[in-house]
Amino acid sequence: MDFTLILFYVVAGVAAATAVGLLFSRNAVYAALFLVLNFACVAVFYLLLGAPFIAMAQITVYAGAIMVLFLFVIMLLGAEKLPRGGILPWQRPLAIGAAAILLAEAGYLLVQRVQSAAVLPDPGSFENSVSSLQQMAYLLFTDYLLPFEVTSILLLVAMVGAIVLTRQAKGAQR
Amino acid sequence: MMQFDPNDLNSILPLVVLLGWACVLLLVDLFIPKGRKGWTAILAAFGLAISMGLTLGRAGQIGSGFRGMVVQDGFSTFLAVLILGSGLLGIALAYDYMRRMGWERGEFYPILMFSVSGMVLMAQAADLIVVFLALELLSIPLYVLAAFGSPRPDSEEAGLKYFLLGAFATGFVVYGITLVYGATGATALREIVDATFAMGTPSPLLLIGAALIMVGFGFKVAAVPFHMWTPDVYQGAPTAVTAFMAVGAKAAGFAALLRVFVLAFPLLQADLVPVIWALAALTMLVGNVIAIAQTNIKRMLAYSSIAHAGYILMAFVAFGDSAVRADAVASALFYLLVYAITSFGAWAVVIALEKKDGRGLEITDYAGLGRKRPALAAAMTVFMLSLTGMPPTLGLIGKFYLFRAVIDAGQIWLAVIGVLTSLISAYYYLRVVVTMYMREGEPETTREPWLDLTWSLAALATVVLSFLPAALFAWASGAILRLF
Amino acid sequence: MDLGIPLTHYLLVSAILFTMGALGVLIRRNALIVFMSIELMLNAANLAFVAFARSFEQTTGQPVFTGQLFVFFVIAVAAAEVAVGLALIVAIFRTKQTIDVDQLSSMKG
Amino acid sequence: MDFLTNPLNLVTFSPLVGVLLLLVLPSGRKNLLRWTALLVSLLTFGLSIWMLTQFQAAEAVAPGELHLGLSLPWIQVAGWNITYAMGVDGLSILLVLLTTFLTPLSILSTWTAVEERVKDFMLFFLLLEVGMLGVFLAQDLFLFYIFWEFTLVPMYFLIGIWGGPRRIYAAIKFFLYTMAGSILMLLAILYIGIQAGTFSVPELITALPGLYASGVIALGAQMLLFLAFTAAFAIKVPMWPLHSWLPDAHVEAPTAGSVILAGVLLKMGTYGFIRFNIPMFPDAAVKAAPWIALLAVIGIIYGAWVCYAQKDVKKLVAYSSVSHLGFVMLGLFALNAQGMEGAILQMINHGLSTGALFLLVGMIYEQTHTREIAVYGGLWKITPIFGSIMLVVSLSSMGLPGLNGFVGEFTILLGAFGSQAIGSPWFAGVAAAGVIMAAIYILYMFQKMFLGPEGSIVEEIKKHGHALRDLNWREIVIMVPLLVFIFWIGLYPKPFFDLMAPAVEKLVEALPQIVH
Amino acid sequence: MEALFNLVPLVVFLPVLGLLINMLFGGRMSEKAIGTVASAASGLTFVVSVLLGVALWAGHGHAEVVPFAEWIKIGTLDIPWNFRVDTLSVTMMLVVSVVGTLIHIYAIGYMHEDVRFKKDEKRFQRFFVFMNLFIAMMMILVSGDSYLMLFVGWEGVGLCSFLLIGFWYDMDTLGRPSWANSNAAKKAFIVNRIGDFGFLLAGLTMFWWFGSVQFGEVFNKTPFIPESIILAITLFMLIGVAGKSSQIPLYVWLPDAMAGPTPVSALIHAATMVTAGVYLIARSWPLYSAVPNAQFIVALVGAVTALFAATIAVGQYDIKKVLAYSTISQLGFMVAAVGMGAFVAGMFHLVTHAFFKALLFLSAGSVILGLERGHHHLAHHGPDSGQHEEVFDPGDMRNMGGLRKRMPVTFWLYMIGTLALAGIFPFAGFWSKDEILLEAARNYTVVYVLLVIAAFFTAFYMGRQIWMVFFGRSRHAAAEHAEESPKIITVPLMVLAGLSVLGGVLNLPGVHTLTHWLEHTIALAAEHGAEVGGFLALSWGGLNPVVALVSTLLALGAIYLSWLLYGRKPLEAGQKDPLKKILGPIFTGMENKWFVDEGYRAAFVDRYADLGRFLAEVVDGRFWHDFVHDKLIAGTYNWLSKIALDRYADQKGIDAFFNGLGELIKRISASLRRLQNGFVRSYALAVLFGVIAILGYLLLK
Repeated sequence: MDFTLILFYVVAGVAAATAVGLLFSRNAVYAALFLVLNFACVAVFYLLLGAPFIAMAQITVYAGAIMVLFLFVIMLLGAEKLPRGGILPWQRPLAIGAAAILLAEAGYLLVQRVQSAAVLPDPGSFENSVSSLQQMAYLLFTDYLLPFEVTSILLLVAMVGAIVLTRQAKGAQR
Repeated sequence: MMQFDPNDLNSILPLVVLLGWACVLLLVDLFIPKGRKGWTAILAAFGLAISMGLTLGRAGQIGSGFRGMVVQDGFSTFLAVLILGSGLLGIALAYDYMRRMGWERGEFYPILMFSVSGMVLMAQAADLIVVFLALELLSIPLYVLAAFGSPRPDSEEAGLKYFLLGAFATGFVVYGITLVYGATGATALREIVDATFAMGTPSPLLLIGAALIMVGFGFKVAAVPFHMWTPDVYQGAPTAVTAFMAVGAKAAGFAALLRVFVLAFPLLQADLVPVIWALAALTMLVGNVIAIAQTNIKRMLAYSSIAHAGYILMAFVAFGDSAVRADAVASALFYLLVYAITSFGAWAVVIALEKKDGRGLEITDYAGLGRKRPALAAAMTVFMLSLTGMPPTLGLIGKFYLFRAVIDAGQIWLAVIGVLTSLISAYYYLRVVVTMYMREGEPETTREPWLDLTWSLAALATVVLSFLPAALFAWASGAILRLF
Repeated sequence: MDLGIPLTHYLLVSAILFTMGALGVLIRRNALIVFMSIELMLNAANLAFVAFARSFEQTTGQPVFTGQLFVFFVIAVAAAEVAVGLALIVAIFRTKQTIDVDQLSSMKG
Repeated sequence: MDFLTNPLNLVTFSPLVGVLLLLVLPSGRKNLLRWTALLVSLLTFGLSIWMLTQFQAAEAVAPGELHLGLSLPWIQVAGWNITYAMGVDGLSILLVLLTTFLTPLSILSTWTAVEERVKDFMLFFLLLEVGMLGVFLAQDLFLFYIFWEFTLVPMYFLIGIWGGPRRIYAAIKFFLYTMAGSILMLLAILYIGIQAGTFSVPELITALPGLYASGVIALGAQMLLFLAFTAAFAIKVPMWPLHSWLPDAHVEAPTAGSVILAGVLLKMGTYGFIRFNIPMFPDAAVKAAPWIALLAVIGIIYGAWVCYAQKDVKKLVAYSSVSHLGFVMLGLFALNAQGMEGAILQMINHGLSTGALFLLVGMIYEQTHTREIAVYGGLWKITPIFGSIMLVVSLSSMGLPGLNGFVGEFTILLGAFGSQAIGSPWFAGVAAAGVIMAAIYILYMFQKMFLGPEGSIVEEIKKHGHALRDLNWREIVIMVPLLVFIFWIGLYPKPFFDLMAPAVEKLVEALPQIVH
Repeated sequence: MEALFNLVPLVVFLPVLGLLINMLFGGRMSEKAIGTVASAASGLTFVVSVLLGVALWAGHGHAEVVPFAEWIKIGTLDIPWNFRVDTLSVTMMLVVSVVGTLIHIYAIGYMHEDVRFKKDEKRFQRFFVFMNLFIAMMMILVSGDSYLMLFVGWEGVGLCSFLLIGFWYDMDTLGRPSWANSNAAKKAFIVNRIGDFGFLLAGLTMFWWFGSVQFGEVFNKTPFIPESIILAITLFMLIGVAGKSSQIPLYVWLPDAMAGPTPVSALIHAATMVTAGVYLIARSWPLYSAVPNAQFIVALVGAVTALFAATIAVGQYDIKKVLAYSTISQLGFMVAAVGMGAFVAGMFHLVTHAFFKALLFLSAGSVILGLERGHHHLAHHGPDSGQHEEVFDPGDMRNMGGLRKRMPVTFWLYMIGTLALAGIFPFAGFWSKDEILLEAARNYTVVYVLLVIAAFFTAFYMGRQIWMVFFGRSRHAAAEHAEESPKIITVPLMVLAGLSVLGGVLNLPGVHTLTHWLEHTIALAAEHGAEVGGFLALSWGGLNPVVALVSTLLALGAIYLSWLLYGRKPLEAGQKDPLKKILGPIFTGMENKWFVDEGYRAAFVDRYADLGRFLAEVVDGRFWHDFVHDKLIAGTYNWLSKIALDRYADQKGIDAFFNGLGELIKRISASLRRLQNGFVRSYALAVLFGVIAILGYLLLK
């Protein structure tokens, strides 16, 4: 058994477990932490897939920035826990059933219909961190200039939007 | 190496102007004192108008930019004009309305402009990544705008519902793009279509990916069963936003659907037709049937909006049939245009009757309007008739064009469902008319210059253009999708 | 090299994560957790994308950056979404003192 | 310029002059509004007479053709080939004249009956006239459909605003029923347009046989198209069993609305059959003839029978329309000259007689505010002029020889009796029993209202300090033209037959020969 | 002489002119003037008819068709309005105009009093308008050259009959406010329409087989048409005849028609209109001659009617009702005659009957007026008796008696009429009835037997009437004070009486003026003089002594019998009819018209109304309107919308809706409701369902 394969299975297991944890943790803080772990696992996958740049971005932006923001809000609102018992008792079983079907469909698609024999190469191949990073940056400003600029606008809009929304709420309290 | 290609900028010039104007307006707004935010609106309108002028001025041009990520063709021009126009009308509706309701904020207008630019970008996008970003660029401002009525709970609830479900749907789009990429190794439509032709029979991954993309845009255009957010959001959002959303977001959603599916997935036609068929049929049925039960005019119009999405979806059924798809696309665009004019008019009337705290929105509040404001009631009647598809309104012409495309595509039974559901729709549209003219009441209405202008122009256009639709037909049929 | 990880494995993991994310949206009432679940879905998609990109690197024999770039954009978009989303949640909490999505059902029908 | 000076356009759109005038007139000056509407509708009538003279001149040159027509390109882009085509021939000229004739009379009948929102009423009325005239004159399916659907709108308002207690129900029902039929027709129109590449009716009539012969449109498709058109027209007529909307609409509509509804709007359905169904789908028409005849005969008998049990006089008249229109349908689908000419004449007759009946019922209703037959009685003695006119109109309605109804009914029965298309004299035989049944219900109505001892309403009115009055001059002025035509057609129908004969004969000749 | 033919349209237009004058200006004219105009119109018609007759005579009976106007012309259908002047039509014109004119004159006097008794003097004018209209219509009927023109008149006289029966539409025959008269009018019209329906079918069949409805063309083509078709046509026509000429089974309207003023009964319901059926058959002689089966049926219908109606007449008390049933009976004679092919005999009887029955009716009218006057007199001068305050029926023979002395002129006139009707030599009725009986004896024994019995009854009931009305003692105060009628009434009666006496001259045996006259039109007329074996061989020139003797003896016997019962011991006030004791239930049947009206009511009239109500309320109302429309169509709308609504949110609505649908559905719906209540998560679930459905389809497809 190859080391990477073992690593993959372990990480995959952790990723699935943390996802389940996210689903069922009573406390929002725990949920957030599960998600952080999950993101970390995905970051490991990225590394395994020879994408170190994105792995780093995953850790810093997602796990670092975004999840901290989440936690911050949880704390700010003091909304870690919600009372038990929903108004929608049938929602959960139906949702789980639907999810199971979705998963089954995905499995069927991947296993039965796609039947890809492709085996991905080791992380090491094609990898040259420095030049790859350079190349990517180059691409961002040439081929992907438009998406890049749009993303920047997007972030600006989000920022303005967030300000508008929260400032308004403050105004209301006054 | 890094070189600036003027052609790139040229291809999205109106968009660039729009975005730049919006950014500047954000700053300018800071210096416009509270209570005089009307200036921001006017400036924003100027921006949109300039952008529209540029679009129209370059109407004949076709080309692509940013290595094929965006294109400029008749299709994008048509939609850009439509979208910019709805942005303008959205501002016209918001102008007094937002102040009257106590929600006037300078940021409203730049944010609206950002959303418009997202929509325009969508109309031009020729790469799935751009499609995705455009989707977000148009959606995120809309989430904010929907919640702009904060702290009114309805508006916030609308914003959050829209946001959560929108993000949820985005997840499917992203996964869809992923699968398409997995199947073809490309995100550019041109490459995707090449790859699919090379493949011969479409791979299941491609099929599923396309289906997931369809789900995402189905959400945006409010197709059943992805429609459930629509009534709540339309109801909760400030009415001016609703009006803009109903037209703009729908237009953008259909822009993406049509461009992506017609250009990239023509080979999936055979597989997807039953799916779209079912979506269209369900959308028409559910939208129209539930609308009957509505008592709130905004919800009623929301369901009507769902139903109209269903009609347009009918044209979409023929997306892969090269013999008829040009006509189908043209009819869909024309119908969108008709819907835009009519629906803006109707929403304007709603605004004219809306009071603070969500009063004045029940259909019963329209009782006696025929006596109190004959012109307003007449305009509303025109809109209702147009939505039903009765002469002498554009609605009928739109249905004519649309149904011809559907029949031409051989989907006669779908057309039958279409006409039957439009019969159902007559029932609830008529109820508004009944209430206005045949029941007694003392409705309170507002007279505001831009608002009055909007509904009166819309009514006029709905009637007059129905007699002279040739130019519009020509324009729509010239809105050809191009692949570069 | 020969003993690398099959593409299907990644796709399966991705599918599982995506499903879990979707399920989270459906069964959690806490708006924040619902939101997190959506992030999970995006992540799953990203994972699949990168895996696909990797498989193309293998078939073409040269680096393919589309995967990483796409994920980059998705992360940026996610960040933007989070900014707006959290602002919304905060705003709502201030009005309604709850982030239970089930409490947000004043409009229906 | 053609467009503006064309007689058909002038006739069709002249009511719009009134619409514009009404829009600018103050809504308080009720009499001014009424006079304006009346004079404009008279203008339209005058124009239509002028049109008739021109038509006759043209007919002398080319009998049986479409005349005074114009065909302007309208929407000729994006694969559309829509023309603005108008034209009049023997099939439609009488209906046009009927429309322009009944409209002023109806307007005159509202003089005191409509006091609320006079301006709106007149507006809708004139708009309705435009729509109806357009329906009869349009020679392009697209244009026709627009006019066809358009007529719904003003009528809907007329019923819904100025109608009786259940007016909203009736208005919506009217709208939805009619729309239900016409949307299927819309699909059929589009299908034909796609297959034939044109919407122009004359072009279609020449082009379609080729398409049928070459199999582009198979017989089954032709049947379906026929059925789709039939759906629209049969509801409008209304043919049994699609008549459910009619009594409601009639009972609730204001008098003038009922007059136009019965007099003209129903004719749009029968006209549709003769203008579109029969010439465009001749094979299907021949195949369907026995079935339509069956429904028509059921309608005749059923309508007459149901009439007899009515307690509301307006409802009775409404159901009598079901019966009368059954005759028209029977005549049309006899598919021979006698049947069809009789049917066209009967359309006119029904417009005159039933229109007159509704007017008369409205005149008494205006005084008594009840339509219940049981409270009347002995009116002839109190209001002799009213009673006598009612008698003549009733007799016309039941087809007494010498009055207009007989000429139509007899020729229809004659045509249907020997019709090859219907294939059996039994239909006409049974339909002839409708003659007995018409006598039964008409006499029932006439007796219970006008004969016998004084009804309770007479006392009732007296209690309120009024007395029943006979017709006043205005009302007599309304009735006299109708009576003139009732006698004229009954005694000397030749001019009317002469107007339609060439066109009908041309139509009949074009039908496939029936081989049994 | 030829030019005279062109006068023929005047027979229609003179009365029309008269009615127009009276209608438009009558309001400002005196009663005398109105009556004069109307009578003059009718009288001039008579003059025109005479001129036409002269022209025909001069032209040796050569028929002439005078084109007048085009009427209906479509394709092969061409129905002009042409007048036909031949011996048959002119005979009818003469009868109609002469009787009509006399009755017009009579009516001036009669209506003058009638409108005063009924207290509505304005109606005088209306009466004469209608009467002139009737003459015009009758003239259209007899002068038309096609079956359709005949039909126009046929329906037109039906209308006039309706108008005139319902002349006093707001009361009953006794002047009380009631629906009775208008019911009678309606009944007459509707029953006639049933007949018209038959006529119409005959016309339709005829057109499609003969290609025309013009008499000339139809008769020319008759030999070439299948017999079955002609049989159908003739039998359809028989329905029409039964309606108009009041034969079984459609005779029921005629007795009720007596609700009209007496001149109307005389003119329309005795002398002219009701004979239109006889005229129709005579006119259609080539058709009937071609199908002996039809002839037999017609003859049988006539004979049975003759007897049946005669039996009923025996049991009536109303003076006019007796005459009405007598009329039905006599029409039966005529129909039987024309049915047997004895067209001339039928026409002969038609003419004589017109004279004597008009005479009888008008005399009866005179009697009634006399009683009215008597009653009126009582009301003003008779403080002694309270009798006049109760409802008084001046037509009831039980109120009469002994009028011979109070009204001698009327009595003698009535006697002449009675003798003519009873067929006593040498009155007109004797000759014409004898001719019919002779033909019957020659052709169908069963018809002969029926007719002879009917003739016996005829004499009997007439005798009964004479004894009850004119002899004995007055049974009512009004009868005691009855007064004789003025000259304007009696003079026309005298003329009619003269005609009733001398009418037989028209076709005396051996001379056969009428036969030769009609021969020009009815080619078969002469053939029926042919000899047959047996006792009939004794016939001389159309008179068979045996037949004549038998019928005369029977008539005399019947009159004697009636004397035994009614004359020897006159009826007292309040006394039951002596026949009642003798015949018992049979007489009850006669009295009650054999319960035919009741039977019809139970079998047809009520059922028609029931079915109408059923169709209207259940089929159209509850089924089409309420169920199909309101429940199925509108209800589905609402149901769909409610379901849709409830699924998402409306929890109250769903309960209300499902309450009726049982526990199971309720429970399912409750769970569905909890599942799908419009929360954002449910929306997302819907999205997911959509996704898995689409994916499932695409994957498994």
